[in-house]
Amino acid sequence: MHRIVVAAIAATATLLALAWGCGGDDYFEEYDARSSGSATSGEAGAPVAEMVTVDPATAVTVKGVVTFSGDAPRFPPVNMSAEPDCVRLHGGRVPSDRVVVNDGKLQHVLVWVSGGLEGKRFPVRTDAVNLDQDGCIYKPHVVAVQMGQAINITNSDPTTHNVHPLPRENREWNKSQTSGAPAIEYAFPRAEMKIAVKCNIHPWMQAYIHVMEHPYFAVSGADGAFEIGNLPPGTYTLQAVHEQFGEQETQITIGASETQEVAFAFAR
Amino acid sequence: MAVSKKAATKSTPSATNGSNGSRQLLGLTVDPQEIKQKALMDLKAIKQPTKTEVYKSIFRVKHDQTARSRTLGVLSNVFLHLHPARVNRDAVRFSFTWGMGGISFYLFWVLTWTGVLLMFYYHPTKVQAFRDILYLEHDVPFGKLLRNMHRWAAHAMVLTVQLHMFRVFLTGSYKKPRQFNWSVGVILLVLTLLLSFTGYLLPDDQLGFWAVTVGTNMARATPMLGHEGPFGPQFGMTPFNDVRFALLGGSIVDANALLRAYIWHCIAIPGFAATFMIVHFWRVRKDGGISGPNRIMLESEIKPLRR
Amino acid sequence: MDWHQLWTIISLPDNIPIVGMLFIIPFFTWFGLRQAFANDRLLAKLEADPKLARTHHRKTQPFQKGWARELPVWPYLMRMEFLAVVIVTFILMVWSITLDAPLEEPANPSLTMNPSKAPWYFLGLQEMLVYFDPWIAGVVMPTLIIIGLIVIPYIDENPLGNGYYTYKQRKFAIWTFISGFIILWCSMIVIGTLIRGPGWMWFWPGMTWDHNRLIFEINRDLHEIIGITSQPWIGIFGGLVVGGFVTAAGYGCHRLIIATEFTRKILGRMSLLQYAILQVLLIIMLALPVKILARLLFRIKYVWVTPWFNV
Amino acid sequence: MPVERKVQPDPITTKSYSVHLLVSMLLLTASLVWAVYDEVEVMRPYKDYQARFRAYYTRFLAELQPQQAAKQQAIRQSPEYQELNRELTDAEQQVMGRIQEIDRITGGGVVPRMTAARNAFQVLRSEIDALRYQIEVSDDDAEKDEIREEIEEIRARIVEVDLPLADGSGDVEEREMRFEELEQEFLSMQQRRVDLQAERLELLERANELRGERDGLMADRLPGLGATQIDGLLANMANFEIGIKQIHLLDIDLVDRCESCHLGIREPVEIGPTDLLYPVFRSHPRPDLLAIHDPEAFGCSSCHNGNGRATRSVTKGHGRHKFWLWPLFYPENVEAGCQQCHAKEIVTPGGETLNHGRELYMNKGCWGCHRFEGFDAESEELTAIVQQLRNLEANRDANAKEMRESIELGDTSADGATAQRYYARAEELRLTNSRIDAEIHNLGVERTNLAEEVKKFGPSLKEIKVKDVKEWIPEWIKNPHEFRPGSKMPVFRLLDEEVQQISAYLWQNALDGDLRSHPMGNSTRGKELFETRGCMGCHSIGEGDSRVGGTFAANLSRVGEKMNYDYMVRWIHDPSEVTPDPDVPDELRPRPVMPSLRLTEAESRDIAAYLSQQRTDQEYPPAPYMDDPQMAEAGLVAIRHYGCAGCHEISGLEEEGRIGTDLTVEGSKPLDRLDFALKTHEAEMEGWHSHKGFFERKLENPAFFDEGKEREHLERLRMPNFNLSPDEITALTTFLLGAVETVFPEQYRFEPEDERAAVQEGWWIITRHNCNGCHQIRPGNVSAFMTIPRYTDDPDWAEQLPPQLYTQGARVQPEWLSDFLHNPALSETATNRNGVRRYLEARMPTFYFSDRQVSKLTKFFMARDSQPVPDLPESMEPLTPSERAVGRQLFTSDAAPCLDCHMTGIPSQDVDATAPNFLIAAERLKPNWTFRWLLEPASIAPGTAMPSGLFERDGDRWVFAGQIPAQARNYAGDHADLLTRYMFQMDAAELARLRALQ
Repeated sequence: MHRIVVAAIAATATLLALAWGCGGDDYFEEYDARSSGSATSGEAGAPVAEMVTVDPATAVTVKGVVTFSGDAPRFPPVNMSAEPDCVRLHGGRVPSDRVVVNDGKLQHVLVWVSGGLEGKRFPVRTDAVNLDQDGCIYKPHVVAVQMGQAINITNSDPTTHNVHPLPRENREWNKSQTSGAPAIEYAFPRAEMKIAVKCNIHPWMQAYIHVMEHPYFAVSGADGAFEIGNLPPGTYTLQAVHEQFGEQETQITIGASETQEVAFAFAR
Repeated sequence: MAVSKKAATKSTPSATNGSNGSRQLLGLTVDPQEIKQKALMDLKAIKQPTKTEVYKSIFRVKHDQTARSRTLGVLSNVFLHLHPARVNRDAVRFSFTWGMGGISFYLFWVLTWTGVLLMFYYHPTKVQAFRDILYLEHDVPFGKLLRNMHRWAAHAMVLTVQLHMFRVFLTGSYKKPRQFNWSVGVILLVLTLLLSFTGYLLPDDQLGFWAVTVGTNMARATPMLGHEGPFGPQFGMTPFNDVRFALLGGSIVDANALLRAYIWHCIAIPGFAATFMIVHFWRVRKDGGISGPNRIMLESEIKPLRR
Repeated sequence: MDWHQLWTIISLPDNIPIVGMLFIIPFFTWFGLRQAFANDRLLAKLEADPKLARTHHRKTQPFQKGWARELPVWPYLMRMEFLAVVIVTFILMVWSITLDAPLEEPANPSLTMNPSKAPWYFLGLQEMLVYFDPWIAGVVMPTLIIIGLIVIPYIDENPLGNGYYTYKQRKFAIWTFISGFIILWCSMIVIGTLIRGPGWMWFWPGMTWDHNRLIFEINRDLHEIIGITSQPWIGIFGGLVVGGFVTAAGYGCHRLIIATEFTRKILGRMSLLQYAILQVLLIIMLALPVKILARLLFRIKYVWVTPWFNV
Repeated sequence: MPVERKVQPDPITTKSYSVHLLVSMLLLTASLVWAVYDEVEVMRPYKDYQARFRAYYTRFLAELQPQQAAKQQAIRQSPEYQELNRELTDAEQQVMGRIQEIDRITGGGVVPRMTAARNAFQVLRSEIDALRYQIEVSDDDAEKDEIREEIEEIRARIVEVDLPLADGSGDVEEREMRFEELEQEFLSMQQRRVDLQAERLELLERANELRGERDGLMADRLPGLGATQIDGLLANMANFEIGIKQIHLLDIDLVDRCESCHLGIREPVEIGPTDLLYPVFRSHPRPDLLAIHDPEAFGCSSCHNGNGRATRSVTKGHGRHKFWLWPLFYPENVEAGCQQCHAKEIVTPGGETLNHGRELYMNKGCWGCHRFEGFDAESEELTAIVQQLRNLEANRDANAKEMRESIELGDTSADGATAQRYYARAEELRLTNSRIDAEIHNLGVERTNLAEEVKKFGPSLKEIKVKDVKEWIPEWIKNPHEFRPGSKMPVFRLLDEEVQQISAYLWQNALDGDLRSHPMGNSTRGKELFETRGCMGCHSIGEGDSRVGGTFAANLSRVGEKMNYDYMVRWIHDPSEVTPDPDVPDELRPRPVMPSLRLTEAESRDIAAYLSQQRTDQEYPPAPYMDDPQMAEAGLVAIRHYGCAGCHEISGLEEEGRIGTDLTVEGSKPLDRLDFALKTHEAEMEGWHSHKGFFERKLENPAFFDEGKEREHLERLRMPNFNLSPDEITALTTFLLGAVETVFPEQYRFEPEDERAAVQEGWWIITRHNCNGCHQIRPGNVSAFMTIPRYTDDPDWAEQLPPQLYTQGARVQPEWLSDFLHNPALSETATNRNGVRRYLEARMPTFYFSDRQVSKLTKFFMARDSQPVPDLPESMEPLTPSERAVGRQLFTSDAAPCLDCHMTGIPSQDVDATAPNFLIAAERLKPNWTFRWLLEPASIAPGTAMPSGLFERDGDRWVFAGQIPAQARNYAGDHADLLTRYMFQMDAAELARLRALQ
């Protein structure tokens, strides 16, 4: 009789083993095992950027001049004949603003920190940047803003313009602005380089807006000078971008409270 | 008859008593003493439940240790209706019987019950059959268990019946006087296989469908009765009138085959099997219990054959 | 070796009985024969000692004087039955909880399963289909099996071994039954389950069931091998061969039947009809392995070809 | 044995089985407990899911609630909200006194009085009603009269009633009233109550309006749910009951319990994949799709597959096991499910992967070898129509015969009545035949149309003798992707000798023809034209990363190596001009897919010159075998074998059928029918023994399932290699997985019969002709033009992009559109121009559309914008002279200098124009669209040069936003409407006046 009980138990054990072989699946256990395995193997999601406050005591400044050597390409003067109102505003021919070189100094070059600030967020600049339509020309020709920072677009002309930015990543819009109408205030929510702005009524009008992730950028002035301040000390990549001449990069390392001079030289 | 007459005469005085009491009640005179006495009697009865008429009617009377009452005990015991009062000692020994006959019967009983329960949830139609099995698997409380038990008990029964037969053969139990019961046993084996086979088709899945197709395709080749069998064509057999057509109710395994399998499986074959089982068990009793009683016999003791 | 394939076959819930059979049948064969041999020893003792034989209780082993020859059903039988029921129920419960009855795709007459197999207990017959035409394997054989089983008590004229295990007294019967039950019935089932794969081809355990497997196998009729090409000579030749087999097998069986003095004595008790039935059944049973071997070893398809049937 | 042994106790009678019994009973009990546990827990894993969901979701909501509350608070603080709130309070304050009074009168007076009157009245009425019934059933007139009297008595009976006063004072008056009076009292009180309620509503109207406005402001500004709504969700979670959550669709008996575990799917809050720790709880990632396919109506598994009924385990529920025929789609293929119902479309909005797959099927030419319902439907329709025509003609002949016989029978019949019957029959048949004639005519037109539409996928190879460089042909056939990476011509597994044989056959069976010889053009100008005229909407130049242009047609980087210059000129100039084929009549000549850009011959020469320069200096070995007739003979066998004629016109193989399997329901083909060959076992072991696994591997390497096979060359798998990218493979796999025999009844399928059918059909033409190459037709579409650097980098060129067609149907009139599609130049003479936007360098080409296709396309655009076809023009009020003056002023005002951008017809001015001429507005545009366009162009065509904000709202009209010109200041009408009307009534003279005013 023992044998039978033993046989029954053995049979049970066999069946249990079979059952285990055919096994059920526990979703939660499996998922935990899988995700804990993958978590160590690599950070898949981008980490949330940390908000940085810059200590003014150690903040550094980068400044310099953008120079240009060689023959600047000559663009034909702007032809405003289609709009007599515009012609009237100028006393003769209007030079193109695509390349502006004054005594070997290059204007309208964006200089920005392209490397070294990854994973950091900075407070949005509160000052508004102006972009004026004056004399049927955008002034200034190149504007740089931080994302979320407002741009004030004004019309100082006696004629109607329409403001039509052509971004690739931001939302595109097109608004007409009559003479003397209130300023259009707009903040681009996404970082994007080289957003062209057009006036469809006056096809010669063109400006570029650079929208940056952080506040460390500058556009060279008529004297080619630029200055980026309030930067935490560290090692950075600095990039200079010009509409016609492309990009240049340089590495800098700045210690606390220093001011460093950087020069960019474009040539043709 | 005699007993009931006696009971009737006994009850007469109490009945008159009762009618007396009720007359008093109609007169709205209540005798608290009598009611109390009656209540006490009821209480006493409750304290000894085995003495109540209700108990006695269900469990029969407890008998005194006399020969007569013992006979009554045997006659009234449900288990002893299935078994004799005493059996050969080998019939109790597991190593001798292997218990396979009894287990087969028990499995048949399990199959009947699970089968009946399954019938509540199953429709033998092409549209519903498969769906009903899914329904059993996923919806019916204990449905999966029910179906599994039915299937595994069926498989087990095929095995135990064969083993039972093996044992009967090894102990030579088919010999005189049990020849006929062996034949009944063989028929029961066939019925067991047919029961299992007809059940195979019922889930209407690929497994059952092709098993039944393969199985019934053999019927095509029945000599003289199948359209592919020897002399079948000569007897005018075609796929539409031969024995396979009769089995499937069509020339392919389809809705009719399903219905036929169902009816064979649930009604006809179990009925036959039960009938033959009754014969089988009855013969076991009549043939002197299971084969154990026979003494071992020496070659030298063979008696000459008398014809 | 692809043991995964073997595991796939074995672990198929529907194949559990076959796997069980692989263990249970040998166990019970051993279990029964062990008792038979024990009884045989007792028989030998009694035969050697006629005096003891006269006084002996004649109960099978183990039995001792003084023990009751009969026992009350209650409680001794009932408790055993109860225990059996409880254990069977338990096994059945565990089996049913852990293993699911198979349910495959809905039946689709246009999509043939490969291999499409009958229920496991019919796989022996399905395996026979390889060697015989369906009318033999599917109809004649099963009928003969049933008839053969039914007539066993009526042709077994051996009065010994009635109701107790013994080998010595029933060698012939036991050998015949075991070869029929275990070799022809059970092993065919095992082959049909474990060995036969797609296309009903022979796959050894450990071989992958490859649906694309091709094997070169040309089975020829016996008359083709001999070189007879036209009816009725083919039919006549086949008839002669079959007749020859029947004669030879009948002769062989007869030699077995009269092998010992005891068997001759039993033969003496048999009527002519009993002997004839016994011979027919034995010859047909013998025909099975002969045909199987002829097919497997000599690639013979049919022995006897006639316009109406082939054997 | 002499030694007497001691009798041992009987083992059966003495042995106790208590332990055995105990153990086995315990085991049995344990198994019963196990069975219950199995049933209650193991079989119902969703309980665990639900318990977790309740916990996680409650926590999630509890965290979300204060955030949303804070946002709501911030909005409440906003001045607009405050202002509205204050107004609301004021409005409520104002009426509060009267409201309270009404409530008091109603509750304290009118209603109690009404109830009291009604109760008394009802008692009498029931009595009367019962008596009336007795009258109705009585047979005795005398008795009836008696009862009537009784009723009158009741009516006259005076009842004492306690009636509360109606002024709400609570006082009660005692009255004696009769039946009619009671009824009167009851009705009057009822009316009084209604009146009071109406007054109450009226009083509160303003407040309710304000409340709506205030709540609307909140809803408008608040992203996500409000705090109260979240509280509601939290309450739901608190009362959450664990149990099966199921959707049951009765008509198809679909039971989906997916939501028993995927509990967050339909939550109104967006739940990200890990918001509740486990992705299983996320909300549906495409709520937009869910919104139009309500799960209560469609279930889950109808789109996603899987076993919706199963709740036992993930494997069972997702149906990812061998025996479930509809396993859950993997995420990358999820759009396959769309085809259950959207099987007739080539573009299903929202199913981008699926659409990509269909587009690939179309534009990689899969249908050349594999039939798929819907693709190349034209040739099937054509066959059907030809058959139909044959049947009709047979009918007509039979009718004619019967007619003659009837007349004959009539002529010879004995009596007039019979004759008349025969004649009538003859007459009926004559009429039937005339109807059949009409039908035959219509089918004939249809057949002509279809014959024009049917075209094979690849170029005709009858032309190669005049078109291609002879020696180049075998190199190309051998490996097209080596010469032109990514070419649509796939790489066949050819033996070298087969390549030679095929080349020989093609060469020797090509047409001979004369080409006009052309002088070499100016390649610099050609380059400019090539890049701007529109060639690059379909064609590309440059390989690898420097590749520019569309992928629809061939990459032309090395076209100079293969094609004859003269042929190129002819082809560019007029693609429909082909070498005459003596075997094919003109009307059956296949029309090219390549449209005509209506270039002048000089321009064509320039472009051809440029393209001829697109070459490397590869040398091709001479191929003398191409002239060997024996080779050609062998080539025919190979061409047949590889099914070249499935995609190309080849002489002698015009009637060749497709060699591949029909893939229309490939996704529901039983898995066993997909030939995994020697990979079967590997697939099973590695878990890709599925349709998905098969399709992906087959597409990646069509010879994959041949691997390891020992086969004759011609017995091997024939499918060539397309070198598809992983994305393309996923897209095609998705498409094929979803290519199933649908299990859904008709009402589920998207097979509309209204204008949406026109949209479905239109997309087929659009995809086939690559309209997307130049136009954006759906938002988010990126046309090939938009990827060309010139157009992306230079804002001036950005304005040169071909127009968007988002609202084309609303914009233009169908008749005009149909004309335009037939001839985009809109002129029979000045064909070398655009009809509308003449300032665009890119040109709308002339496609070889059949009339049927033009009509389908027109209907497509109209249907997409729910425009009626035919279009009944709106009546337009004529302008009064003063209105005309105002219009003129507005038109030319400094603030809206329309003519600065719009064409005026003066060539010098039109050079700078960026918008169409007003003169065609009236026949082209629809006024209501124009009106909307003026107000907000950006919402109709994002990125348009037309500025927004020209008008501002003033009361219920729009007025000009800039300096309003003097005359317009007194104009009281709507300025935008005026301008529209002005524009639609403009003629050349008016335009000239405007120009003068400018």
